[in-house]
Amino acid sequence: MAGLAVAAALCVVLARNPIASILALLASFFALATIYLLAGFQMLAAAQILVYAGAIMVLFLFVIMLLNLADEKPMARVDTAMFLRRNAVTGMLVAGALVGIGAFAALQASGALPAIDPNAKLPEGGIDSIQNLGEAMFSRWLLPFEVISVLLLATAVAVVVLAKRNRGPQAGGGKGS
Amino acid sequence: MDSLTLLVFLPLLGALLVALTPKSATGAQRAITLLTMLVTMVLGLQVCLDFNGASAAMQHLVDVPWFSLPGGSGVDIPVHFKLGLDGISVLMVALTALLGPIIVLSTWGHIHERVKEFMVWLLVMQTGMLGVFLALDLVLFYVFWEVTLVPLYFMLGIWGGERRLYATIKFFLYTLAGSLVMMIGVILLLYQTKTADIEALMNLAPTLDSTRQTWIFWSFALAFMIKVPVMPFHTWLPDAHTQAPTSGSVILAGVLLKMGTYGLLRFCIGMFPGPALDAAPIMMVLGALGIVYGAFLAMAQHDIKRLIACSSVSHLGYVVLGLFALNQAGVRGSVLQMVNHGLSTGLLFLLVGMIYERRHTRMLDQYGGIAKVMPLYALFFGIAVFSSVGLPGLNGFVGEYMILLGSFQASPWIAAVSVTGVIFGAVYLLMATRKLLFGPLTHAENKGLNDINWREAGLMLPIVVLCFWIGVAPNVFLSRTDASVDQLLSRIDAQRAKVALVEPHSSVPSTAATIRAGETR
Amino acid sequence: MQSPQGDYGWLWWIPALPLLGSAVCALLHFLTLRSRGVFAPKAGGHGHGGHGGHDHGHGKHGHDDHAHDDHAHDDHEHSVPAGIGALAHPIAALAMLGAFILSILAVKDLAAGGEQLTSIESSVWHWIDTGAFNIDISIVIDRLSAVMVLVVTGVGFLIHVYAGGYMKGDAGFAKFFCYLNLFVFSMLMLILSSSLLGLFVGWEGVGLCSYLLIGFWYEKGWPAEAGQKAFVMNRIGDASFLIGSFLLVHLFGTLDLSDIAAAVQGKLGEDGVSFQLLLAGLLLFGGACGKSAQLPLFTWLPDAMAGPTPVSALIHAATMVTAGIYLVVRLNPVFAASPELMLVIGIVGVLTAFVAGSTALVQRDIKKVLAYSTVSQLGYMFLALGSGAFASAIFHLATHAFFKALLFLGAGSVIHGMHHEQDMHRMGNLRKYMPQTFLTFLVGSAALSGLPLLSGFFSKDEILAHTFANGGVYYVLWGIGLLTAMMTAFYTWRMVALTFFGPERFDTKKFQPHESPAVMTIPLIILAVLSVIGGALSFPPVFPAIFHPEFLHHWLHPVLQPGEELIAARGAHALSHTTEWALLGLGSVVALALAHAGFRKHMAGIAADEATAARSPVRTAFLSMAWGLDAAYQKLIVGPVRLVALMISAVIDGTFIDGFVNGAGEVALSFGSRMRAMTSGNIAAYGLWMGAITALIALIFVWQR
Amino acid sequence: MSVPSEHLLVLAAILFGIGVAGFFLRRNVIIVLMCIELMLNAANLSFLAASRMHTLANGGQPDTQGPIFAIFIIVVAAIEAAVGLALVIALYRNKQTVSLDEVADLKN
Amino acid sequence: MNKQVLEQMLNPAALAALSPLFTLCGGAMLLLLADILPGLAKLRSALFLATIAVAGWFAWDNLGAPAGGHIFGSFQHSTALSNWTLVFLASALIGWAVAQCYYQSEEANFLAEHDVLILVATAGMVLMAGAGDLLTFFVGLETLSVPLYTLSGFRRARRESVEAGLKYFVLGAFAAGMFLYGAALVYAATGTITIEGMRAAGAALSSPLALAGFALIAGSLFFKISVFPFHLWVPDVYQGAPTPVTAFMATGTKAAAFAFLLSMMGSAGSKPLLPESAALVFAWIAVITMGVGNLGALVQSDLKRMLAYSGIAHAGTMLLAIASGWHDTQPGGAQNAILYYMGAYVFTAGGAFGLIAWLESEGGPVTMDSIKGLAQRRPMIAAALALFMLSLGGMPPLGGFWGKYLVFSCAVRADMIPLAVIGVLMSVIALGYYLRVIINMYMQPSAATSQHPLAARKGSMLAVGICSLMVLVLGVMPRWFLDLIG
Repeated sequence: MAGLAVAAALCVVLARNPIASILALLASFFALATIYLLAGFQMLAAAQILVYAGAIMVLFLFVIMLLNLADEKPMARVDTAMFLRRNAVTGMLVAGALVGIGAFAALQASGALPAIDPNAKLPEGGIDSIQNLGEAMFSRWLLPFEVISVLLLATAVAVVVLAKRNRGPQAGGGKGS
Repeated sequence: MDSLTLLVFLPLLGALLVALTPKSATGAQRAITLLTMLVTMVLGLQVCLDFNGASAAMQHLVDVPWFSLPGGSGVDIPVHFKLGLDGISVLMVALTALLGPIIVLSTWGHIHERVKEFMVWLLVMQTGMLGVFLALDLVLFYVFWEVTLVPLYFMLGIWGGERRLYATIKFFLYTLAGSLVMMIGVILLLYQTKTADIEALMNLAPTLDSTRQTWIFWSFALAFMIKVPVMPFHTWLPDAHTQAPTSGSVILAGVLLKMGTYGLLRFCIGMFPGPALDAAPIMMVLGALGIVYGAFLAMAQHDIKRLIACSSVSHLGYVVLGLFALNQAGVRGSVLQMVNHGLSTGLLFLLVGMIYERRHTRMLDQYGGIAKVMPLYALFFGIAVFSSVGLPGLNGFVGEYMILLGSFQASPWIAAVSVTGVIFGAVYLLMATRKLLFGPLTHAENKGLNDINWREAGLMLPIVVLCFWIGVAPNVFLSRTDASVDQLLSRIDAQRAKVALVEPHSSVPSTAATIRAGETR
Repeated sequence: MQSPQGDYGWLWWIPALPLLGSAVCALLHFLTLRSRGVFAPKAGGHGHGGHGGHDHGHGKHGHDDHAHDDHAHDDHEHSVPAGIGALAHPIAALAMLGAFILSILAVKDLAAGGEQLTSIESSVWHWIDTGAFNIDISIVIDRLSAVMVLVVTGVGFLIHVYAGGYMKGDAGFAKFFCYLNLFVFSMLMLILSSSLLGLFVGWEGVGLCSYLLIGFWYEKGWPAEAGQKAFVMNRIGDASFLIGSFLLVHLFGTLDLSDIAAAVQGKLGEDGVSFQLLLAGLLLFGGACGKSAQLPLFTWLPDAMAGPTPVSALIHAATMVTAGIYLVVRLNPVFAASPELMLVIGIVGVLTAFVAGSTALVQRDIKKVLAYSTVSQLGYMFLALGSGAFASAIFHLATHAFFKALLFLGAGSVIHGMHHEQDMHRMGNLRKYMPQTFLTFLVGSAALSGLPLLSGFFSKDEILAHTFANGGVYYVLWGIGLLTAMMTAFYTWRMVALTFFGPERFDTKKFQPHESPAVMTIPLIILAVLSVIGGALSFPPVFPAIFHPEFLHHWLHPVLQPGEELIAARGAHALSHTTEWALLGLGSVVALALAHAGFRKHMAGIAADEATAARSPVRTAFLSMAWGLDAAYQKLIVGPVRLVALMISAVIDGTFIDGFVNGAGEVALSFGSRMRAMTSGNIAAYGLWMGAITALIALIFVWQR
Repeated sequence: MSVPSEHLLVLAAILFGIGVAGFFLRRNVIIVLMCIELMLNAANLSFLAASRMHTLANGGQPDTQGPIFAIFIIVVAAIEAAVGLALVIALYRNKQTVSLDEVADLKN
Repeated sequence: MNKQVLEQMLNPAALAALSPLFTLCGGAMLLLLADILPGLAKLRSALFLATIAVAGWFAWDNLGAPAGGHIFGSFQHSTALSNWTLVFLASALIGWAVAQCYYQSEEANFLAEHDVLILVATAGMVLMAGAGDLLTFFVGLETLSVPLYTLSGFRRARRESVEAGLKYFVLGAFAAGMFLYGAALVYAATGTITIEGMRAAGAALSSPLALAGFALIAGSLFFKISVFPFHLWVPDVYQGAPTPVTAFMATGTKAAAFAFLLSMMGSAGSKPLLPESAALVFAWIAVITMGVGNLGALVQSDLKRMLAYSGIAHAGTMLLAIASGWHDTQPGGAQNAILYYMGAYVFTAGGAFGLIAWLESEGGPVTMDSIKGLAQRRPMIAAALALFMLSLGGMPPLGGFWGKYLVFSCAVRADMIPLAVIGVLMSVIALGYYLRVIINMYMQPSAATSQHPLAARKGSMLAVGICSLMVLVLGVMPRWFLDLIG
């Protein structure tokens, strides 16, 4: 599964055709969802599928179609051009460095924590049982929850402001108008 | 409202008034400014006359808590609005107050456009300068110190000569660099002593760890040396002077530069006797160097204004020399010399301005034989020149003699070098005089020049009178400063004694010792 | 030393009177200018407000650009009515007369006091409180200043009177007397002040007035430069004077002259003091060299002849230039303390005398002859000082004041009569035209050349005798001195011959030389009398007592005592009467012989000069330009100083220091524009930077833990 | 099952790196946005892994901070996607391009 | 809703602490509502001002109230919070005022949305400043950012505006990603996402996992306060975004980010979360930032862009105070210094941008050339701009000076004197370009480039007036503000 996730992620980056990238991303999301599930997070796995795969990806797809960017680039072809650009190497290096640090740190992680007793079991119904999450969400994390609702509202406004077709005659230079 | 507060803020008040007048009402603006300056002058001179020279204590104290700054480890450093007058500042205040109206009168000759702004800046400047000399709180002092930058910046930049922009930026940034380094010094000092009160600092600062003291000393000294300006930091001055309008030059030469020497005396010497003693040789050498260097610079000039500017470098070299002779003769002489330089160089700039207003050139070779057509002008010019050449009977001599005497007691060899300044001073100033006043009237334009009018004569008269007065009866002025200066020096002597105790071998460098050292050489 | 009896506050009036006079004259001057409408607003451009005299041009002398004659166009330019300014002359003269009378009264009191009354002193003026000590000034008349004050006020008065005639019609008539009075004031401060610094006030004051008066006719430019030169060269001396005074302060803790003089004796014991005294004396002597035109600083005096002739007479012959001698005599113990210093003074003196004398031999300008002769005579005085004969120096000072003033005024009268011709080669046979001037001039020359029984004879021979008496090296000095005496006689009578005898060498049709008015001749006559009898001040010791031999010496004794004791301590040396007589004889013979030679040689006219010039052009040139000292200074000092000044202002200041300042700004700018490249506008690049540095920070954190 | 949580963290690190790399390398705005989503997912994964780790560490007592944060992240991801795409549309209307290379009029 | 929640919600301290936040959110929704309902559109300004006023009043009321009230620790009422809130409100007010009659054509139709977004963003700032845990902070961050992305691209008909929005968004999202990943690592290491929790974590804090996490978090914060090299977006975005937004963004965002950075540093004595080694790193970043900012500004000709660079430099200066936090002997010294600095900066920069917005109505961007001789054309505007320039340059007796003084005294107290000296010398360079503005306004002949006469702008006039006044008051009467924060 991990392998699949990584491979898919790589495809996202490498694919030449945006559509291909989207599909690859979709794949890696599914893979991740599976990993969540196996790791004992049913609720999150579900959310992952619903929100990401269901909503976000569709949104992307929609936009690409709208702007008909999906021109006839062959689906399965690696975009090599990007490696020839300036900064490409540095980019790889930096990314690598981040990965390295992250990984190195990760492998050291358990050192900082109390030793895991082997016979400790994950709770039934996962760590993120609706029960637990609900309680947490509506007590301890109430405030962020409230505020993010406001944020969602604002986002709606924002998107309207940005993407709405211009009213009025003196529309500034938009193709769509 | 107590006299000093009034004294400081009266000009600001006037500035507001002027600002309220309509742009076109130049007459009203001038009148208001002149009136304000006159009242300020009366007030200022009044305060200085009431000053009791016998006591070294601060007088006419004003002390209002202002606010407080975090001083580390939870302690708050109270910052006060504290003003006071003592023997070190009294002459400076008098000078500043006196020059005010004179400068205003002089502007009628050369400030014709944007009068309003100029008058406002003039008045703000006055507040700033008086504040610097009267402030008894380090933070307050620093605020006034920097406030004085802005008005002059505008005066130079708006009403200056052809290269005014370069000159004004240079002046501003150069001096600012110095004062910002000083700010770090101020912060450090405040943080170390937990007080901003200058009187308290006089006693606390010397108790700090000596290397700390040295650092703070130099951070202050740098700012003041740039302002004075002492030799290697002087290059902004000729540009500023040359480009500034007459009144700007007068302020600059008359008062602004004195802020530097005043600071050296009040802070560097007054607060840090130890480092001051260590630095004395360096500073004296710089002073002597400045004297000779400035003189040579002046000799090479063809632009009369620039020449006088360079002569300022030379003359202020004397002041620094005397201050760091760290003995009575030297310091007293310097205090007096500050005034003298303000008067005679100020007078010179006024005179140059007047001829410039008539001929619109500063080049010496454009003149010659002016004395023929402007005899009165020639008279004033002669007096100014000889007072800055240091002719006995005029003010310049008294200061120079005391300074040289003092520096001789401190170090005969440096004094010997500095004395050459007496010669070079005569060389370049007489050269300028000759090229300007004497010789045949070659240039036709000069034949039509009008002699100075009543206004011009009137505004120079007080200065001339003072030149003679100081020259003949300097004690009238010295006596007001003595007590404070002696107090300062007693602290220095105490430090000397301490040093002598610490390492008995390096005994106090008495004059006798140095002279004997001289013999062996 | 406060006087034991009565308060002499009124002594202040002696200098005060001339000061007042000068103030009044100044006022008159400006009133005159006002009446001429100088202050009337001029219609810009070329308007000529009133100073009309200026433009009717340079008359017949327009053509000749003979440098020395440059200052010879005066009354042609300035023949303008003095108007109210005419009052200046009587006022100034009266001020002088008052001063003269007052000083006579003072001296009478002093003399009445006898030996015990060393000095009478006025109330004290507390001038400068330096903290360490106070500089107080009072007017003191002791026996030395008595002599000086009489000479200054007396001769000064005569010259004032004379000047009224000479300067008639000059545009700056009132101004002239203003300066002249101011000068007398300073001179009186110089000689009457009780403190070294007070003396310095006068010292600088006379310098100033000399500067102003030399440059009196500044429109010509050249006089102004001469004045500047004089002032600057004096300043060189003053600088060393100042250091000397500091040393004295350091040694004695006071600047009071009498206190110092009294203290020297006691101080000598301490270690290092003798050296410091030598140093102080040397430095003060440096000052004296400047003021009294001694080697190496004498070159300003000949140029000073640019000033009006009365000025040359008063300042550059009779009074100011003798200030140096006065200073040395005043502080005689300081100098007497070290024999080396005395020797130095003597050598400088005699060399100056010789150089100047030899230069005078070949001058054509009558005033130049007198100028160099003055320098030479001053050299004599220093020779006297150097050989410890302080009294003789003062003696020669006095007599020289008489006859040199006389000669200058006579020359002035000649120049006046010749319509400002100064070149002796353009004169001749003037005795026919101006008899009084001729006679008085003759007397003066006789005195100068030391013909027997005239004042110059006694003073000069006294000096030579004392030099001779010192023995050792001083024999050489004496030899040179004698040589100089010969030259003096020679050039003096050459001058007389060329001026008053031989054929007229000027166009008698163009103008007739005329005798000067009485206002000018009367002072001449008085001075002539003085030059004849001046010798009476101090006859040689060999004279019978009836003549009060060495009267001046006895009179000055209280002042000179400390110095003379010091010298005597090193072994006294008196001359036997026979040697005295021998020297007197020698002196008179030599003088007579060379006077005759010089006269004979030039009776005929300028042929002799031309012959000499032809025979040895190099030597003549060399001498006529005063051994080329001036040129040397130009090349070796003035030039380099100019160069250094230019170098400093252009290279060090302009390029180096200021370059650094401006460089800072430019560096900042260039960095700024480099920085622009970083904000390329490219999002990925921005992100890259962010990622990279974040990674770096992370690395540092993990590394440093 | 006994996949040690550290490995999940490493996986997350790798995903994050890929995302970052993509961000640096790609020029197509939309794909760049996707890469950002990838980064967010990496964050998600590590949150969950950590939560699991801690749950195990304190004996099965569930640690909900991780999942909660993850949920919030998902929401925010949606929000950003929306806004981002809106901007992309606006951009496309102006310049008819979605290539970041051409979004560099403002510079220096 | 269980009992615990209720008492948490309804305890007065918590209500007090939250009241400004809620007011802002509420105000935003009302505004939205009013825009939709017919006839209420006129109330827009009134509603906005009312919201700000009420929020401000609440904040003012909380001033000096002891730290305490909180919701499950996710939102703390620290002593400084109310000050910060006031700063945010001021910046919002200025931004809003400047925006009035700034937009022409169709943009003007979205003014209601514009105001809503400003309010929401302000709410986000408040949340960031008060956040007690990473999650809440993150939500606040997004609540701030999303509206700002939008506002930057608000003039969607203009390329530069959209480009600004996109740039800001893409990089902002990237930064957010970094933050989240960092947060995750910290959480993984310490097992908590609350700041108290982390403080308690002890040894875990120095585990590489936590350190890497903190580095990432710091990076994302640096992006918001725009210090080197996270500053690169700033000039582009500030220049491209509508000037009122720039005014808001330049002041508010920085303030919010600094507020949280400070609470991570730990106010009043408690030791910072970030490792010791951060002190030096931050200090150097600070100094480099000052250099980059000032040198960059020195060569700009567009005033907005110049101010953007100068803003970077100021951020660097403030970061110096943070960096000195490890060794500062004055408890909360950095907090006070930065608060004062920010307070002054909000009014100075806000005012300056306000003036630029005003001048833009002459047509075309405001450049060094276009302001030549302004003192003759518009003396008052020139005077105000000169005032702001001098205050930005830190000339006494103006607000900027005391900020500078306080910050550098932090550095001095922390024995970072060499850095302090470099810093002050940098501000000499800074005056180089501030003075250039004054020179061009006062000392250059007028360049009559103005196509249109300067439009009367009540909003800008109001904003500028308030700002000039505050700059002076802060300068002459530092006590008032120092007492508020002390």
